[in-house]
Amino acid sequence: MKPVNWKKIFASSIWVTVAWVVGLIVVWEIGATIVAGVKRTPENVLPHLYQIIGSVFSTQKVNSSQTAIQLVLSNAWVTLARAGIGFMLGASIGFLLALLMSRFVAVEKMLFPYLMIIQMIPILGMAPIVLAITKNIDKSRIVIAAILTFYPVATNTLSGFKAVEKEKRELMYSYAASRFDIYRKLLIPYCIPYLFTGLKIAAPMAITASILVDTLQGGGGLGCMMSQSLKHAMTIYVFWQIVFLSAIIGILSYQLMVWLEKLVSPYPKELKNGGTGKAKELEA
Amino acid sequence: MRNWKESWNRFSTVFYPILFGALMITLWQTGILHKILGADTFTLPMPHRIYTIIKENLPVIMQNVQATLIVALGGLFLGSLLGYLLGVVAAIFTKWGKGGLTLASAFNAIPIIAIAPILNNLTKDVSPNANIRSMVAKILVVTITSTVAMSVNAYRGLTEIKPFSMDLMRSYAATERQIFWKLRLPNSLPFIFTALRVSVPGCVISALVSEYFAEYIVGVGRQIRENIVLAQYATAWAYISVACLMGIALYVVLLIFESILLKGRK
Amino acid sequence: PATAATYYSKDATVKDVVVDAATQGKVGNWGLGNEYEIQALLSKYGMPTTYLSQAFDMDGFDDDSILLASAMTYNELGLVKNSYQGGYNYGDKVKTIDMNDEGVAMLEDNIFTTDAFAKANPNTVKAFLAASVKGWAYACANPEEAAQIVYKYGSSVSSDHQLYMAGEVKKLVETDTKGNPVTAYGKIDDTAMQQTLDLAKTYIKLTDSVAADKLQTLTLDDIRDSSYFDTATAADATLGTPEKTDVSIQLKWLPQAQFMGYYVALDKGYYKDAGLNVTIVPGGGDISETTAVYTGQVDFGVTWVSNLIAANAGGMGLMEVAQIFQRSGLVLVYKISD
Amino acid sequence: MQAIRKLPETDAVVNDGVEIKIENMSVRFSDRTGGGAIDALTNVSLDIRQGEFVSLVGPSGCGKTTLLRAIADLQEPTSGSITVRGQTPREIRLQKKFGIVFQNPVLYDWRTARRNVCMPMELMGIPKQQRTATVSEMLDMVNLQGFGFKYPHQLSGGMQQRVGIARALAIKPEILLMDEPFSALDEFTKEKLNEELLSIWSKAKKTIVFVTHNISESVFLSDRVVVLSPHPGRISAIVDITLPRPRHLAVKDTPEFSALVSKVRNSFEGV
Amino acid sequence: MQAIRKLPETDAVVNDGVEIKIENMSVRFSDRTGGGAIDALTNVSLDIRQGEFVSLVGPSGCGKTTLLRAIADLQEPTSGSITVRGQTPREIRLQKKFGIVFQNPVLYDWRTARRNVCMPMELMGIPKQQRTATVSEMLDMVNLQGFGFKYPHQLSGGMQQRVGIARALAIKPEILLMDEPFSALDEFTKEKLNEELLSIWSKAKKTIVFVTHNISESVFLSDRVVVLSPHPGRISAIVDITLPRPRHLAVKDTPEFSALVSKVRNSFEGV
Ligand SMILES: Nc1ncnc2c1ncn2[C@@H]1O[C@H](COP(=O)(O)OP(=O)(O)OP(=O)(O)O)[C@@H](O)[C@H]1O
Ligand SMILES: Nc1ncnc2c1ncn2[C@@H]1O[C@H](COP(=O)(O)OP(=O)(O)OP(=O)(O)O)[C@@H](O)[C@H]1O
Ligand SMILES: [Mg+2]
Ligand SMILES: [Mg+2]
Repeated sequence: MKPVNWKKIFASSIWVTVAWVVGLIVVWEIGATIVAGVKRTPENVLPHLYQIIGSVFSTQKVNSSQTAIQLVLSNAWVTLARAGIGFMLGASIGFLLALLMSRFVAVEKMLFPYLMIIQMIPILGMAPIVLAITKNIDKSRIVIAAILTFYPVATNTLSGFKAVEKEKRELMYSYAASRFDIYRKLLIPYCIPYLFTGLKIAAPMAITASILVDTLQGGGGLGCMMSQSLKHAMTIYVFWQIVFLSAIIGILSYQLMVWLEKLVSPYPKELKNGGTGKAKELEA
Repeated sequence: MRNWKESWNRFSTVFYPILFGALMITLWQTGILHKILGADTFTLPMPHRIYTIIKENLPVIMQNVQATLIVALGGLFLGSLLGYLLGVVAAIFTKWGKGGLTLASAFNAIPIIAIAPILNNLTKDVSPNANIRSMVAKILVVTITSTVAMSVNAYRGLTEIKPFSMDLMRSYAATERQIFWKLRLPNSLPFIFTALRVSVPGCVISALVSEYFAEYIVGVGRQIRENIVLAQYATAWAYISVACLMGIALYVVLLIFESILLKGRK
Repeated sequence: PATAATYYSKDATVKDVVVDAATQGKVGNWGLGNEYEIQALLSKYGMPTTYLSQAFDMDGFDDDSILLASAMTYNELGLVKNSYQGGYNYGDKVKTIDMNDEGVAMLEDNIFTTDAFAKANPNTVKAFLAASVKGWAYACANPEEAAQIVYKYGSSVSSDHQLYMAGEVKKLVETDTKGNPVTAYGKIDDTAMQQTLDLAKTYIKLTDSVAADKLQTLTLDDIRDSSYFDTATAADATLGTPEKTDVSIQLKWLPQAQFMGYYVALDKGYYKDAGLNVTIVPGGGDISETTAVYTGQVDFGVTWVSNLIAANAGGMGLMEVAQIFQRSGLVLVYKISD
Repeated sequence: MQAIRKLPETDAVVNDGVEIKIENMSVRFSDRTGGGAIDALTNVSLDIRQGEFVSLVGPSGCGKTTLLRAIADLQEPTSGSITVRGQTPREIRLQKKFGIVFQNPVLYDWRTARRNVCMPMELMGIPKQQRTATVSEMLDMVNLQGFGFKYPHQLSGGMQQRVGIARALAIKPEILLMDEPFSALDEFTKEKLNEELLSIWSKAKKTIVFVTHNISESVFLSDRVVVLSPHPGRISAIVDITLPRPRHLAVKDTPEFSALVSKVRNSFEGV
Repeated sequence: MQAIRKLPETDAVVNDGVEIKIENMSVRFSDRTGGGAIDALTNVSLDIRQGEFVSLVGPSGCGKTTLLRAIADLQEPTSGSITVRGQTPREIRLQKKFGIVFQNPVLYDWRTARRNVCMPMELMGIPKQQRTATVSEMLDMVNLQGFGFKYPHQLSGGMQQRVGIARALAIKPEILLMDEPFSALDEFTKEKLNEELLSIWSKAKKTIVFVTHNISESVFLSDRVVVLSPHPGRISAIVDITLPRPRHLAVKDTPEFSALVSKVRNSFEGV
C-alpha cells in the first residue's frame, strides 16, 4: 500500500477553496452571534447559517403549494434562463463593439464615452424606453440584462486589442494581411485572455442583472421573490436562500468561464503567468 | 506632419464624442430619436425641458450630487483598494488567492438590491445619525460591487509579466516586496486602468441603487426613483442626466490620470 | 422632557407624541408618494416635514431607531401587534394615530385607467367595474373565504396575516373618512376626493416647475370620472358588449388581501360573466402602476389617489373610475410604557 | 550633411533598373516625454537596383533599422520620398512583395514553430498541403528539424531567430528586407545560412536589403555596402563589392576580400 | 556522452580556488504540449576558478543559455549539482553576488534608460546620489550619453542591449554571467566594450562566464573557452587560451591568436 501523500492532498486547490469557505463561515457565524445578541429579529439582519440551512429543509409551505426552497428553485429557472440569454447577448454585443472600436478609432472615440453612460442609466429610467422598443416586458428584461453586462466585456477586449505589441502588428502589416486575417490570426488569439477577464467579471454580473430585471414587474423570478421576501410578504429565509443561491450560481458561472478559457485558449499552458523556467517555481 | 497628426489625434478624442453627442441631442430634440426608439416625450422628455429643470433646481441637485459623489468615490476607492489587495494576495499566494478571487466573484453575483438592505440593517448601530450610518451602508455597497473588476484585472497585471523580467529580479535576489514595488506594481498599472474603466460607471450605478434603500433620503439615485414612482419623468431624467454627467466627469479624471501615469509606455 | 424618551405614556396626546418624535427626528415613512399624510400631520402640529426612510419591515420601529412609524392598518400594524409568523407581538403595548381622525386623510386604493382607454372602451370599463365591485362586495361579506382565495392565487403572506388583513381591509372599504358606513362599494366620494386633492396640492413637491404649476390647476374633473361607475352600478344597468375583452389590472403591491375583491371576482367568475378575460398583474416591481397603465402594459391599475394626482401633474392623463378604499388606512404607531 | 556619398561613380550604374529609390529622406522622432528629438535619418538618398544585394552597416543607433522600416512602409519619412518600382512602398506592401526579417524574432507565442512559419502562407491562401511541404523544407534549411512542434518560449534565442528567417523565406518574396537576421547565430550556422541566402538570391534574383553589423558578412554577401553614421543618421559611404560571383567561403581568405573589409571599416565614422 | 572533455590536462589547474563547480549536471525539458523532451544539457562537469574568464561557445541551441541560467539559479538541474564558492547557487544568488546580462535585453518599458540602469541599485539600497553618478558613468561607458531619458521603445536594438550591459555592470557584481551581450552591436562598439570589460575584469578580478557565438571574441577575452555541442547538449572541448595578458586588439593579428581560433573552431561538432 502506498503511503497517503498528505502534502499533495493539501496542495490540491480544492482545499484552498474549502479553507476560504470555512473562513467565511466563521466570520459569518461570529457576526450572526453578535447580531443575535442585540437584535430582536436577527434573521432580518444576519441569521445563523444553520437557520438558513434549516429553512432549506423546512417543510412548511410559504404559499398555498410550495415550501421555501421549492419556491426559490422553481423561480430560479426563469432568472437563470434570462441571465444566460442576457449574458450571451451582452457578451456578443460587447465583443462586437470592441471589434468595431478597435477597427475604427473614430467609432471608439465617439462611442466609448456613451457606452459608459448607458451603463449609468438606472434600469428604472431605461425600462420604459426599452419597453417602448420591445413592446414586451420579458424581451425588455433580456435586453436590459444584456445592456447591464456588455460593458466589462467590451472594455477588457478592447484593451486586449490595444495591448498587442507593435512588432506583432507590423509583421501582419508587412504581409499586407487583410483586416479579417489580422483579426483572425493575431488580434483575436491575442486578446483571448483579456476577453475572459471581461467574461469573468460579466458572468456573475449577468446573474445580478437578471435578478435585478425580475423586479421590473410582478411575475416569476428570483428577483421578484427576493423583493417580496424583503418586503416581508413571505418568510425572510426565502431572501437568504436567494442570496446564497445567487452567490453559488455566481461562483459556478465564474468557474465556467475559467474552464472555458482553458478550453479555447490558444496559449500553451506553461505560458500563463509570464516568467520562465525556474522563476515560476520560485514563485510558488 | 507627425505633429499635425498628433494634434488631430488629441483634438478628435474630444471632438468626436462631442460631435456624436450633439448629433444625438439634435435627433432627440427634434423628436426623431423618439420615432426611432418608439418612445414618447413623456417617458423620454425633450432635452430642453431636462435642461430647464436642472437649471432651475441647481442648488438642490448639487446637494444630491454631493451625497452621491461621496458614496460613489468612497466606495470606488475602498473597493478598488480591496480588489487590488485581493489581486496581490492572489498573485503572491497563487493557490490561496485564486480561491479568494472566485469567492469575490460570488459577491458580484449577489444583487445590489439584496446587499443594500442587509448592509442597511448591519450598519444600524454605526451612528445615531441616520445620515452617517446610511452613508456608511451605501459606501459599503459600492465597495463590494467595485471589488471584483479590480481584483480580476489586478491579478492579471501582477502576474502576466514579460518573459525574463522575473528572472532578472531573481538574479538580484530581490525580495518579494521589492519585486512587487519595482516590477509587479508598474506592470499592473495599465490593468488597473482597465479595471477602473469598468468600475467608474459601475460605482456610480451602485451608488444610485444603494440610495434607493438607504434610510436617509438624499442622493441622485433616490431622486430618480422618487420621481419615477411619482411619474415625474422629466425630473427623473434631469437627475439621470446629472448622474451621467457625474460619470463623464469621473471618466475624464480617470483619463487624465491614465495619461499621466502611463506616460512613456507604448 | 426631550430626554430621548422611547416610550410614550398611554395618555399622551397626539400632539405630545408627534412633537417629541419629530423633534428627535424619528418619524418614519416609506416615502415614494406615501409621505403626504404624515407631512400634513407634522405641519398640523407645527413640525418640519422631514422624516426617516422606513424599510418595508418594522425592524426600525422595533429597535427604536424610529419612534413614530408609519403602518397600514391592514398590514404593518398587524405585524407589529400580532404574534404570528413575521409578527413582532407588541399586542396592546402600542397605540396609533389615525389620519382619518386627524383630518389629514387622503384616499388610497382606487381603480384607474387612462382617459383615452376609458373613452375608447367605455363598455369594457363598465363591465370591469361592475364585476370588480361585485367581487369586493362578496369579499367583504366573506373575508375568511376571500383571504383563502387570495392565498390560493399565489400570495406568500402567511394565511394568519392574510386573514387579519382581510378583516382590516373590509373596514376600509365599508367605512368612510368620517367613520360612517359606506352605501355603495367603490363609489367616488367627492368630498373626500377634494380633501385629498387639496392636501396633495400642499404637500406634493415637484421639482419640475411645469408639473408643479399644473398640479395647482388640477380639479376633480382632471382626476376622476364617476360616470362609468354610476352607469355600471345603476339598478337598471344594461352593459353593452365590451370593446376589449382581454384586460389586465396591475395591483399597487404584492398579492395579498388588500386586493381580495379582484381575486374573488376572478375566482368566482364575475369577470367571465361580464365577458372579460382578466389578468391580475402583481405590483411591487420597479415599473409603477401609473407607468404600467400609461404605457399600455396593463389596462387598469390600482393606485393611491395622491400618486394619480402627481402622475397627472406630470402629464400622464390618468382617470380614476372607482374608489375602493373609502378611508385612509395609514396610521402612525408608537410604543407605550406600561 | 557633407559628403553624403563618397563614391559618386556608382551613380552611373544605378540609373537603369532602379528598384528602390530613396530621395532626400529624413526621419525625425519627436519626443514628448523628455529628452530632445532624434534625427534618425537626415537627407538620405540611395538607389537600389533590381536584383541587387545591398547591405546596410554602421554603428549601433545609426538608423539602419529605421531605413529598412521606411522602405517597408512601416515608418513614415518626415520628409523626402521613397519609391519602389516607381510606386509607393505602401502599394508594394499591399502587393505582398516584401519579406521582412525583424531584428527581434517576432513570433506569435501561441503558435508552434511550424505554425509560425506557416502563418504568412495561410494569409496568402496557399493550400494546406503545399504549406506543410514548404514549412518542412524551410525548417530543414534553418536546421530546426525536430523543433517544429515547439512553442517559441521552448526555443533558444538563435532558434527563434531562425524560425523568423524561415518564415520570411517561406513565401519567396520579391524584395527581401532583413534586419540583422544572423546576429544571434554561431559562426557555422551563420556561414551555412549565408551561403543558403546567396543561393536563393542568385536563383531567384531577388532584391535584398540586408542590415548587419558584421562587416565581413556584409562584404561576403553584397553587391554594395552602404555605411551609415549616427547623430544624425546619414549615409557616410557606399562601397562597391567587386568580388566575383558565385562566391564561396574561400573568398574570405583572399586579399581582395580583406581590402574591401578594411575599406568598409575605414569608412565608419563617429564611433 | 563519450568524450565529454577532450582536454583532461586542464583538470590539474582547476582544483585550487574553484569558484563554480558543476558536476555531472543534466537539464531536461519535458514537454507536455507536443514533440518530445529536450536534453538541453547532459552530464556536464566543469570547474571555474576564482577570477577566471570563461567563455561558452557552441552552435545555436546547444545549451549555453541553459548552463548560464543553471549557474545563476534560474534553472533547476534535472540531475547533478552545481556549487558556487562551496554554496548552492541559490545561496549565492541571495547574497546578490551575481550580475547577469540576458540574451534579450530585458528592460522595463515603463522606465527610462537611466532608471533601468538604476533599478538593481535601488534594490540594493544604494543612496540616490551615488546611483545617479554610477548611472551616468555606466551610460558613458556604453556610449549612451544623451539617451538616458529615452524609454526602451525609443532605443535601437543595440542601444537596448547596451542599457542591459550597463545595468549589469552598475552593481559591480562579483560573478558576472553574460549571455551574448554584444551580439547586437557593431564591431567597433563591440571591440570598445570588449576592452572595457577586460579592464573591469582585470581590475576587480571578477569571475566571468561569457556566452558568445563569436569565436574570435571568445579567444580574445577568455582564459578558457568551453565548446558545447547540441543534441544532447554537452561539453565537447575546453580550450585553454594561453595568450598573455593584458591583451589589446593587436593580439588578434598574431598567429597564436589565429591558431587558437582555429582550435576552437575545429572542436565544434554537430553543426
Ligand atoms: N520609435 C522610436 N522613437 C524614438 N526614437 C527612435 C525610435 N526608433 C528609433 N529611434 C531612434 O532612432 C535612432 C536610430 O535607430 P535605429 O533603430 O534605426 O538604429 P539601428 O541602426 O538599427 O541600431 P542597432 O544596430 O542598434 O539596431 C536611434 O537613436 C533611436 O534612439
Ligand atoms: N523553457 C524551455 N522549455 C523547453 N525547452 C527549452 C527551454 N529553454 C531551452 N530549451 C531547449 O533547450 C535547448 C538549449 O537551449 P539554450 O537556450 O540553452 O540554447 P543556446 O545554446 O543558448 O542557444 P542560442 O545560441 O541559440 O541562444 C534548446 O534545444 C531549446 O529548445
Ligand atoms: Mg536596428
Ligand atoms: Mg542562448
